[in-house]
Amino acid sequence: MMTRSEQNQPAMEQYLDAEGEVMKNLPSWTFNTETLIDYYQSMVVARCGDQKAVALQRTGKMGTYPSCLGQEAISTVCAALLKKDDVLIPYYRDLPGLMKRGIPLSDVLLYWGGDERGSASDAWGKDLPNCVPIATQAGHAAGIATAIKIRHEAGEPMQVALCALGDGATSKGDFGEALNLAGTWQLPVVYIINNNQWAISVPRKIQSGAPTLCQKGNAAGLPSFQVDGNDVIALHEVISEAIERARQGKGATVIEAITYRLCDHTTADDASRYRNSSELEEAWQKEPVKRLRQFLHHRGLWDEQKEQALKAEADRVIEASVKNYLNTPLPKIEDLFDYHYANMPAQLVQQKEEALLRHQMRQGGAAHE
Amino acid sequence: MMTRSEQNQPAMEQYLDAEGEVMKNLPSWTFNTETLIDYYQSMVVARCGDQKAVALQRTGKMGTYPSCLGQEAISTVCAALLKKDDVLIPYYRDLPGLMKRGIPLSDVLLYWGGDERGSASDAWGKDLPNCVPIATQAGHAAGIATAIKIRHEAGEPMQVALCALGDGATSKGDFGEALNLAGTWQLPVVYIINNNQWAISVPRKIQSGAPTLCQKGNAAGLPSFQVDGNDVIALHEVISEAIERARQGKGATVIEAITYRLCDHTTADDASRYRNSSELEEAWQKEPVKRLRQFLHHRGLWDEQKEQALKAEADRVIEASVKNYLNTPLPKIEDLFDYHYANMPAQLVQQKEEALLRHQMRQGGAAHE
Amino acid sequence: MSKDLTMVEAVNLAMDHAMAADPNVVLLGEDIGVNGGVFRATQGLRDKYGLKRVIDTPLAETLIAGISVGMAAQGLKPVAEIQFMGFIFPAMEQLICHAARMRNRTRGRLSCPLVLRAPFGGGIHAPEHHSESTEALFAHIPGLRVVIPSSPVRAYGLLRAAINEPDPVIFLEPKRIYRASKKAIDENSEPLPLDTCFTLKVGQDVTLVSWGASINETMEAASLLEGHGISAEVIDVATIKPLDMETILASVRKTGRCVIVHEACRSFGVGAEISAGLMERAFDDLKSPVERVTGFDTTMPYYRMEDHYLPHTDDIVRASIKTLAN
Amino acid sequence: MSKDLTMVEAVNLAMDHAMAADPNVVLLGEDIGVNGGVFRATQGLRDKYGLKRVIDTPLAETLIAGISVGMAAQGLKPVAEIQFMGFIFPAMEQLICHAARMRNRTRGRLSCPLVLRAPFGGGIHAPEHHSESTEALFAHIPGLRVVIPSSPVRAYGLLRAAINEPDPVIFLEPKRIYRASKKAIDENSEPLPLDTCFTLKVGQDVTLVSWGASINETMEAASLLEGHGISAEVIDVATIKPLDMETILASVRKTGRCVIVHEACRSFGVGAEISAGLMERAFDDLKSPVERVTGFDTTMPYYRMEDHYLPHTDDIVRASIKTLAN
Ligand SMILES: Cc1ncc(C[n+]2csc(CCOP(=O)(O)OP(=O)(O)O)c2C)c(N)n1
Ligand SMILES: Cc1ncc(C[n+]2csc(CCOP(=O)(O)OP(=O)(O)O)c2C)c(N)n1
Ligand SMILES: [Mg+2]
Ligand SMILES: [Mg+2]
Repeated sequence: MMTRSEQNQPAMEQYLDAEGEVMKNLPSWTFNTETLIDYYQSMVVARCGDQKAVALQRTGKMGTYPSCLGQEAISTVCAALLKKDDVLIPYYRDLPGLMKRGIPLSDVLLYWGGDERGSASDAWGKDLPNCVPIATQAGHAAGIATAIKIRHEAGEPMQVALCALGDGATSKGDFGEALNLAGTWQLPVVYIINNNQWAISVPRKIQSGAPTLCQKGNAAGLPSFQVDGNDVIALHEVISEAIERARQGKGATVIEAITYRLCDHTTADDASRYRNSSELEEAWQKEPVKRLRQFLHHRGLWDEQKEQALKAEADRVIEASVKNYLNTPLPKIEDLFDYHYANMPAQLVQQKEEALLRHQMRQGGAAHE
Repeated sequence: MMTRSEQNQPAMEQYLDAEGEVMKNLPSWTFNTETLIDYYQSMVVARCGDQKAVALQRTGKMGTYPSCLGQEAISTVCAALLKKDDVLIPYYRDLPGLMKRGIPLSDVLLYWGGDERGSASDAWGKDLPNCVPIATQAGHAAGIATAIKIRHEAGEPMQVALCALGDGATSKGDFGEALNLAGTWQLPVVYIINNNQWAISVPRKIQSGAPTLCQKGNAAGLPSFQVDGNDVIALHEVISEAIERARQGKGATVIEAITYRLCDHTTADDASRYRNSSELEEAWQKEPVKRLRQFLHHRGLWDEQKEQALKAEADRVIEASVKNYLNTPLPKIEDLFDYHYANMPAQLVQQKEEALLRHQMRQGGAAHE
Repeated sequence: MSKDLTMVEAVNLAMDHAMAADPNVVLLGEDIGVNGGVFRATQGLRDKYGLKRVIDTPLAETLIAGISVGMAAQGLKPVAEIQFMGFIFPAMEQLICHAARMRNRTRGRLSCPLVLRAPFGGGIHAPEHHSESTEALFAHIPGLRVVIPSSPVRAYGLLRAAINEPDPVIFLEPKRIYRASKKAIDENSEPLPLDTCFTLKVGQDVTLVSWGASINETMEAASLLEGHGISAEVIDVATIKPLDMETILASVRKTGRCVIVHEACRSFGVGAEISAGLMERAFDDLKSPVERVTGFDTTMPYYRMEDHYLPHTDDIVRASIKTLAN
Repeated sequence: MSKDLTMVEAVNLAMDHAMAADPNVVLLGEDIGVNGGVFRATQGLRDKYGLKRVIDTPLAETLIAGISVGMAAQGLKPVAEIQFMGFIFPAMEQLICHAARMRNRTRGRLSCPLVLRAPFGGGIHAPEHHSESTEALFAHIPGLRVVIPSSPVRAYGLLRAAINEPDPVIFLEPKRIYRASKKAIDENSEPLPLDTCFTLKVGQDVTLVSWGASINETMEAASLLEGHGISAEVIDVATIKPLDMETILASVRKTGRCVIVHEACRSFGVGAEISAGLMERAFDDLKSPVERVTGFDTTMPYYRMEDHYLPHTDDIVRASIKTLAN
């Protein structure tokens, strides 16, 4: 029947195969090798930082932590392509992007170490902090893009909002509502779905009956692309085009980046309960860091010596950050109260005193003096 | 770029043009004229009932009421094609469908007259009552379809859930979440979007940037159709196919029925504030009742005499229902309390006594004896 | 210069003045543009300030709250309308998890100066879900403010203050009294404080505490009590969160008696907190237990019976007299 | 035969027995299938009852609540898990507008026998949004029941009762004590009543009222008080809504003193309702004002500081001694 709304399957954009071999003509920017080397270095540093974070958790020095192992390419490329004044609306596996944005690793460790100050430093600019309630940040991104658009129409330069989320997040109504708005108002926003095939224990295929997740963008009349999320060249192409479109006032884009969660969901999870190891092994073959290293090797742009130097540098940077994190003194008890309102209500002033008193009593060890 | 997910525009299914002229070969069921005459009669009775409801509101005998003027075809055909044991999940403009399902008009009047008993009678079967919070019923429909599917897999006959909603409702996250589930679990449910071009004062084009609303189904991998919602033949074709698909265990369908809200949003609204009259006049040319009457006329199946007889019969039925409604005594004060819990909490028992006491005091006119 | 305005007109004027004063103030919501809002609260503002500052949104309350958070985090001051309070629930995740926390979570780096307006309460024979009073749900959330005016003058002054406020405010408008009376509002009125109750009538024998539309019945009860030689003090709480217990305490320490009146259902309502606060801090001054005159612990009934649900003047009078028996 | 079980094992056993007893009981939620739930509450049940009765849903809490309402309206008994209470807010519209109203709205023609389970509360050094206690928000909603167990035995008995209950129940599981201790649970245990508090310790001098994980500190406080020659009665409220004030009243009429303990922030919390209820019905018996020992009116801090937010045993002891000063 002709009335049926049909869906063409998009082909996944890809330039490098799993071995880092070139699959088709490369875009010209890749011949200026700096960008690719920078991507590689950033990804390696991020992976080291990520593994350190896992180690801190394992040794009782940090709380539950969601590793980004395997997703470094997506996060790195997104952050690299944004300008300083653009706004990143990250999700919890965006450690690589945050670092690329110039946010110290120690901030991220502090956050997962249970300290609000991890989202507080100036380095964050106007970027949003981590967002735990899944997909709620999709609405924030649309709102940020709305603010940008309103101000642009009043004469300010156009900025772009870029919002990351997972495959599971695409099932939550917030995401659909935000896409619908982005399409209706032609907002300068890019939504990037980190499709790592799993939402904790729920595999992609029981998360949605849609053959691709990017086609959720079609529901909102948005251009939507699928890209190999482990291929920095393909990512760069698709994401930069989307950012450019947004910056030119041509509206929003939905990108589905295909990747794989090479780790447990978080350090509190044990993926072997629900995922078989052969799938994991296969995914390791396609991972982004090795792929880019091999490409750079082939091109003669990278060697073992450079690798060693990079690792050493990464360790140095990370150790400094970890030290910073571990040496951060506890917040003050007052901090529990001082940041809720610009104008603190009388009640809260009283409760702050109560909290300090409680604490003193406990310090004194006396329960009822 | 090949990676872009492209959307083919569906063509709107249509058999009769605005004048009731046949546009293409009619399906064979239309040659058995009973169904079409029945549709016509039901639509006329529904329209009379609807106009009576508006009149009751205007004369202070009923509360705010949302007329279904112009949407009679969709609601009528949906209800007619469901079997008794199927489940209708209606929206607030489904008066024609409710009547078709055998629910007395007086029930519907009671509901809008501010009386819970309007959704209580056995005539409702397992159908859901009216749903005011927009799009929330989309989740119920998915849940009902889940229940049906679970029981079908345990050996019971397959039933179908059919859920109606408006164009505005497609923007709410609930709808997207429900479609996603319907696609993932292949649920026996049909979603029918009554696209009447307006959500109160918000026109279709600022409700969504998507060229069609049925393509929201594609986001969930669902077959999706657009149909002329003022053409009973096209509706019958598309809806019966969808119901059949669901009944055979082949999953869900999304249908966008194009129609027009010929009335104010509700009796509390004044559409002339935001909608120009030329659009309204144009829409009147396409309305479903006249269209079907002209078709039946052309075929020699209807004449002025039959029309008179039908109107008289409609008036009779409606008057009886209105009388019924107007003569329904007030609920008891106890009713405020008696239906919240199967096992009434002690507190509520106490409060019920308090309410009765309050009432007695007031009746006695004495505030503080 | 002053104008006589109804409450809904005062709400409109407050937004008008706020928009004139600050280009960052942006209105959004369903049907607030051409249609001017289903209660006409935004009437004329789109023509005056343009559709970039008076924005009709798609039908999605989660989204309305979510984009407001995003806009506010970028320094705009969104004033969002939820068409009826009965439709505010999809916004709760955004309000609780983000609006209320953005400042605290970032130690002040980002903040969330949004106002969410919603008409609320019963008594206008509205359809199902159009008459709820669930202010208690928001009052429990740290980081929010909850404000409820009870007159045109307070609607104007409190809404101006809410829009000025650097933190999120839930602004609930008792629609039953949207057009109940006109009051003179000065063109140069100042914002009213968001941290104090208003004493509407001074009295000696019993303190009547209420807010929103019920202030009407409460004031009526106070004059009836006057006829019985009982002098009632009437307090309009106005700002539900943070609660100004000091004003209430001072009054109850004087009168020794208190009746709390609200439309919302009784259990776990705002009245409970006020009563508990009096218990804790005015125990020795209380001559008689604090009474609550409220809606019942039932769903707001459909309109034929809503009158049996809502507290009436005579209920307040009776409860007041009861407190005086001790 | 009886087995020693932790609370989370007792929860598991209750669902197991309920599923065995009634084919209409169906579990649904995120990660409850193969993974057995992030806290393992549904472990083994998918293997035992199949994936048609233990259903992994997409990541969508509004949907989980919405389909549960639909399933329940068709006569199934959905038992849905919300992974953490911090993620329950998208479900509120469905809970408030539908689950709580289906029976009333249809005068009993349809009903909504669902159970929504969610682990809640702080104290396990969890990430942001994983430690909230917002039971008060649900307690205010007519038509719902809110139940909180504080031991393996009560977890089993109350969850069985919740699943049997013909109306919607919010069942909140204090995850801090999910594995705190093992208790013997009889294979043939009966459901426990959903309308009574449990008196865990009889005493004469002061009534301590709490629920959930805080019962631990409350019991500890009671034994410390014993050491000071003070005999405390301890009441586990267990069913927060509907609230069994009778048991609490009887105790406070005896002791004349009451301390309420809860983790949730103080203002507009469940403690307020209990205090207000005592005000109204035990005024003359109270020797001293009812005290509340609670979390502060702040967002639950990230884990480094959560200990400063949570009420401690010594706070309860101090508050109890304070009530005895009068
Ligand atoms: C609203 C909400 N529901 C549930 C959770 C618990 N939760 C945390 S991560 C997660 C899975 C997310 O999957 P996906 O979106 O694919 O992202 P991924 O973790 O795979 O990167 C869940 C269910 C949450 N954080 N928020
Ligand atoms: C969640 C929610 N938000 C807002 C409303 C108020 N409201 C009632 S009908 C309506 C417009 C609905 O438009 P549409 O879905 O197109 O249906 P139509 O009325 O046009 O048939 C709105 C905004 C509501 N009932 N529920
Ligand atoms: Mg994932
Ligand atoms: Mg419409």
